[in-house]
Amino acid sequence: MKKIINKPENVVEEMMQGFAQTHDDLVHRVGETRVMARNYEGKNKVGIISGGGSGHEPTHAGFLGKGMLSAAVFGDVFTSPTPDQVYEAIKAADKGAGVFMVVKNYTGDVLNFEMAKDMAEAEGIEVDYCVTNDDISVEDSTFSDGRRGVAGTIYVHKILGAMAERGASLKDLKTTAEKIIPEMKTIGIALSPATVPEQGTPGFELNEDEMEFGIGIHGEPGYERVKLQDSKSIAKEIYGRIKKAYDLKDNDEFVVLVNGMGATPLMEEYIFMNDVLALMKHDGIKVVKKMVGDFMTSIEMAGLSLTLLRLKDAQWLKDINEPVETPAW
Amino acid sequence: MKKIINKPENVVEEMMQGFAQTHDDLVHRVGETRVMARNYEGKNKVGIISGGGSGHEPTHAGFLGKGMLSAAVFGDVFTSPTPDQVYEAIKAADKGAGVFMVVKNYTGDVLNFEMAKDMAEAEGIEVDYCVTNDDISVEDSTFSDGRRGVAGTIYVHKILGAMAERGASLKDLKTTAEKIIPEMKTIGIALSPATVPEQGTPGFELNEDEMEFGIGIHGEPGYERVKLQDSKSIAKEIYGRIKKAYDLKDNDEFVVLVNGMGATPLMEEYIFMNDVLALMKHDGIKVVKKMVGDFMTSIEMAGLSLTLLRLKDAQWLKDINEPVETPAW
Amino acid sequence: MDAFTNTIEENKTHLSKLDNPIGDGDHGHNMSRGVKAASEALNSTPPKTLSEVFKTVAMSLISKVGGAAGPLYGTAFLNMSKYIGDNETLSKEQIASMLEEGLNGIKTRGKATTGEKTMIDLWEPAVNHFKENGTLDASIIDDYVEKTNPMKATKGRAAYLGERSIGHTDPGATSSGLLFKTLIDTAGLS
Amino acid sequence: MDAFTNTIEENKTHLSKLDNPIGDGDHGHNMSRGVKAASEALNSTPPKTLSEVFKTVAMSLISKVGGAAGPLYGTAFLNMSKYIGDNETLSKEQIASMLEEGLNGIKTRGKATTGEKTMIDLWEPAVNHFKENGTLDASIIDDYVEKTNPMKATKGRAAYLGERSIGHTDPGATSSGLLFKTLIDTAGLS
Ligand SMILES: Nc1ncnc2c1ncn2[C@@H]1O[C@H](COP(=O)(O)OP(=O)(O)O)[C@@H](O)[C@H]1O
Ligand SMILES: Nc1ncnc2c1ncn2[C@@H]1O[C@H](COP(=O)(O)OP(=O)(O)O)[C@@H](O)[C@H]1O
Ligand SMILES: [Mg+2]
Ligand SMILES: [Mg+2]
Ligand SMILES: [Mg+2]
Ligand SMILES: [Mg+2]
Repeated sequence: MKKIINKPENVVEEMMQGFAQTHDDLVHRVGETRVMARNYEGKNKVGIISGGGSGHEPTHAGFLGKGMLSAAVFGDVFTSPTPDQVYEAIKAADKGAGVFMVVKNYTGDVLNFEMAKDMAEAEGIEVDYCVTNDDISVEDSTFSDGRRGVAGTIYVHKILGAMAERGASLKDLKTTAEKIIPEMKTIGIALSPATVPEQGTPGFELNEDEMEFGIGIHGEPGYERVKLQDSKSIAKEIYGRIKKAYDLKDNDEFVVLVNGMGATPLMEEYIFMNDVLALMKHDGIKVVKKMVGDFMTSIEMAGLSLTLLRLKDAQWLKDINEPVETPAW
Repeated sequence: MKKIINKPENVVEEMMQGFAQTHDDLVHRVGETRVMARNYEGKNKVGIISGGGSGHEPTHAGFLGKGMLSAAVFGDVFTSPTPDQVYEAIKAADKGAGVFMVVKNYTGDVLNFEMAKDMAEAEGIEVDYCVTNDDISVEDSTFSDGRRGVAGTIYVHKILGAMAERGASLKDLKTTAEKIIPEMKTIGIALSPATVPEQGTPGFELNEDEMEFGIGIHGEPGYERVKLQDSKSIAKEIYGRIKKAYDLKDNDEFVVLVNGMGATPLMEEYIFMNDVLALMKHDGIKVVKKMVGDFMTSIEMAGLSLTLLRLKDAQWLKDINEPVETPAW
Repeated sequence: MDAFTNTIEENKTHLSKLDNPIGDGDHGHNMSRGVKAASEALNSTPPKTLSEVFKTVAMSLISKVGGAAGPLYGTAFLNMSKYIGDNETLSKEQIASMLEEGLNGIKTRGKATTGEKTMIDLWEPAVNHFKENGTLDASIIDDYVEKTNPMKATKGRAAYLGERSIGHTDPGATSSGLLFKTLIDTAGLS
Repeated sequence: MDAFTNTIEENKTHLSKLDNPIGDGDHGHNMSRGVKAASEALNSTPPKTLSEVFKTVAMSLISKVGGAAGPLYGTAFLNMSKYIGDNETLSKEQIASMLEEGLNGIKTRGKATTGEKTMIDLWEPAVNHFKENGTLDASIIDDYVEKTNPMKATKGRAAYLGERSIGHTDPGATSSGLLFKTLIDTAGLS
């Protein structure tokens, strides 16, 4: 394991301290908890919280600030945060209009956030939530836990954040979240694995000439392992699958996100975006917003994910483009 | 070589296409040249250009936009751009008040930018320039080419960009650049090498348990190769050297930048920042601004650099904090 | 509890390794954090009643394990604590009912049932066997743990793998097996 | 020029490898881009005069090589083109003076002199030897190239290494050696 860290068991604590100091103009840590909150108060506005395992930086705390998240909970690396910590985040985010939780669909996240909701409601704080599940590389099925929540989640943060800032209610947020979630679809790929510091060995192995399609942001196995392909072929494969997952209409408009997994240089991300846009142009699909960068990472995994978001509502694009004051949007 | 690319010889071309499309709200490519220019016109303002080899993304084009750079030249990966391309950038940036070039101190960059300056002056465009040399891991000497220009360069872009936006003259920019440059000092480290796509093999080799101090952003060898150290020890070593390179005064104020080399996760960058800030606090040194992220990378090198900028002029901090409209600041 | 903590510590790497092919490789570390915290809590301010012991363990697991296992084990211990109430000793029948309450907590919290390749596939047959026979032994437990190997996961992180989860032993069932083996050794389940 | 292009192509990897320990490992690729472009330019619209040939090569090198080598080689060829002027054939003395003009271009552009472990350490002794003796051969060239090995670099990327640049042969001197060897074979420098 080759990392610039001190003790593996302290990475989350030290990262939080570094983060809080670096961005002290925008955020602060809540006491000694695993919670980071924005400095902007947002009085009488619904607070939006998010969180999950650490290792996905800049998600989640990078999106704290005016117009986006109110508080973020840091779990251990790749491990859902505990209910007491989520509850702290709820308390920090509550400014009198209730708290909305954006949860990614992992059993652990869902269970821990639900328990925290129970705790908060027992104290009279109104809480509602949504569960994102944009990773279509995993089959969706009512008999299972369904699909994973991955990079598309940042759009839920962004759109709901803009709405909350304008004074939307808990119920408005819930309604919109449930409209956005089915419209976003993501597939990720990996060229090399990440290592959880406390574990010390890579979460999976890939040969020098191999890559994997459909990998999860915690290194969960994907749907196919193949010889390394070029960018155009990768774009064809994952954009092709995502496209098929939509029931496309003529005037559909899309947001496209190429998200780096942590160790992939921007050079490769832009080349890949270029290939995706060529395919979409060829298909006559309208793209109204493109984003490239590291938003939802998997520590030092090499790879990327492609997210499409179909804009069912013209307001969504406006909300995505609305200026915010955050460390990482 | 494990990269998400198509043909190695096309990486710069395809990256430029991807970049131009992704950020078409802010930038455009100048014809079929290796030049990207901002959409914002900045009429009658001095244009600022920068450039160099590719592979340092988001530098340079990521800093195009209102309040920062006017045009950026893309050389081949790790190779200075040619004079004709720099000349194209000068022409694109010239809005009637002359063009200022921010050049990093590499023989190739200096020679090619100087030739372009000759070409532009022959056409009646006023051009001046500065050469950044913040990498103190290399000895400075009047008998040699001196020190390399690395991550600190972004502050020259930022401060001069704010000044130009306010209407500063070529001469003002030159004067300020020459005041800033001696105040910024950087040292980089590497845990693993980068591979230039056209070359196909890593620029250097490091064993599984080794790291290198003082590495350059093109993989130029550093000053010492050691067994991998923990973040605190690395911070002590490079911050210690940087501190010694200043003649510290009591009321000195600093900007601190922890810059990732491309493959290093934000988790490690924040942990490292935390260790640096602890040392500075212990030394009683005032830090007025902290930045963490990937600003001046070395393709997929794992590692980071630490830059300190001493604020000799209170205006510099204001100019650094001045809002801009760019893809990456 | 100290015995369980030791067992988990000994098997920490093994449990995380089991979690690698079908999960995210943290189950051993998650459990380790939880049981160490529980042991510490019990040793620093020893609770007065048996019910309190279970509650302390529950709270430590809930607030330290994280992941899916934390809320599930936590809810199990919380339910068992509630069942114990004022009792300081339990008959075999009461132990059986207590474990059943724990199992119910897991099922309700995780919205899962048997055959989904989770810890439930250890808890349910183990509790049933104990209820019917009044005994349990390590080889029976190992047997139940192994039975998760050919199952296809439909709950938890392993469910994302579908068919490919087959042929891997479930880490949560394995750690639950360790819990039951500790109970056999220390709480007279044999 | 085609001969030089072939030589560079054959030695591309070798040149870039030389550039690895003391530079950034691109010298072979840089040169390759330049000479291929020069060959193409010469073949697509063959220049009418010798001076034009050198100018075309210069412009191709300047606009295709990049790095430090581009402006240096480019300036050398530009200066040589100027020296040639209207001449279509050159005497040995004129060739010597032409090469000297090229060398001066490199020195002015790069602000360097002999002993700094650059291409100048090939050009200067090679030009002098030719001037004095009217001949040159491959083994003398190899000798000059090798002499850069123990030098300490004070110019170019290798200068950042200081003492540690010692013991590596300079890539720019090596590619210049290839140029001179091509001239020996094709332009009668022998
Ligand atoms: N819905 C569920 N019901 C019961 N047990 C579950 C459920 N989901 C997961 N589990 C158990 O949790 C174990 C994984 O725990 P752990 O690795 O600590 O959490 P995570 O999957 O969040 O990393 C699985 O092996 C399985 O036994
Ligand atoms: N100031 C200089 N004067 C003469 N030659 C130089 C100078 N600087 C560098 N060189 C030559 O350029 C060569 C490196 O060229 P190249 O690798 O193409 O450029 P870069 O160093 O920009 O990557 C060196 O080996 C050296 O011979
Ligand atoms: Mg986990
Ligand atoms: Mg170079
Ligand atoms: Mg797990
Ligand atoms: Mg070179």
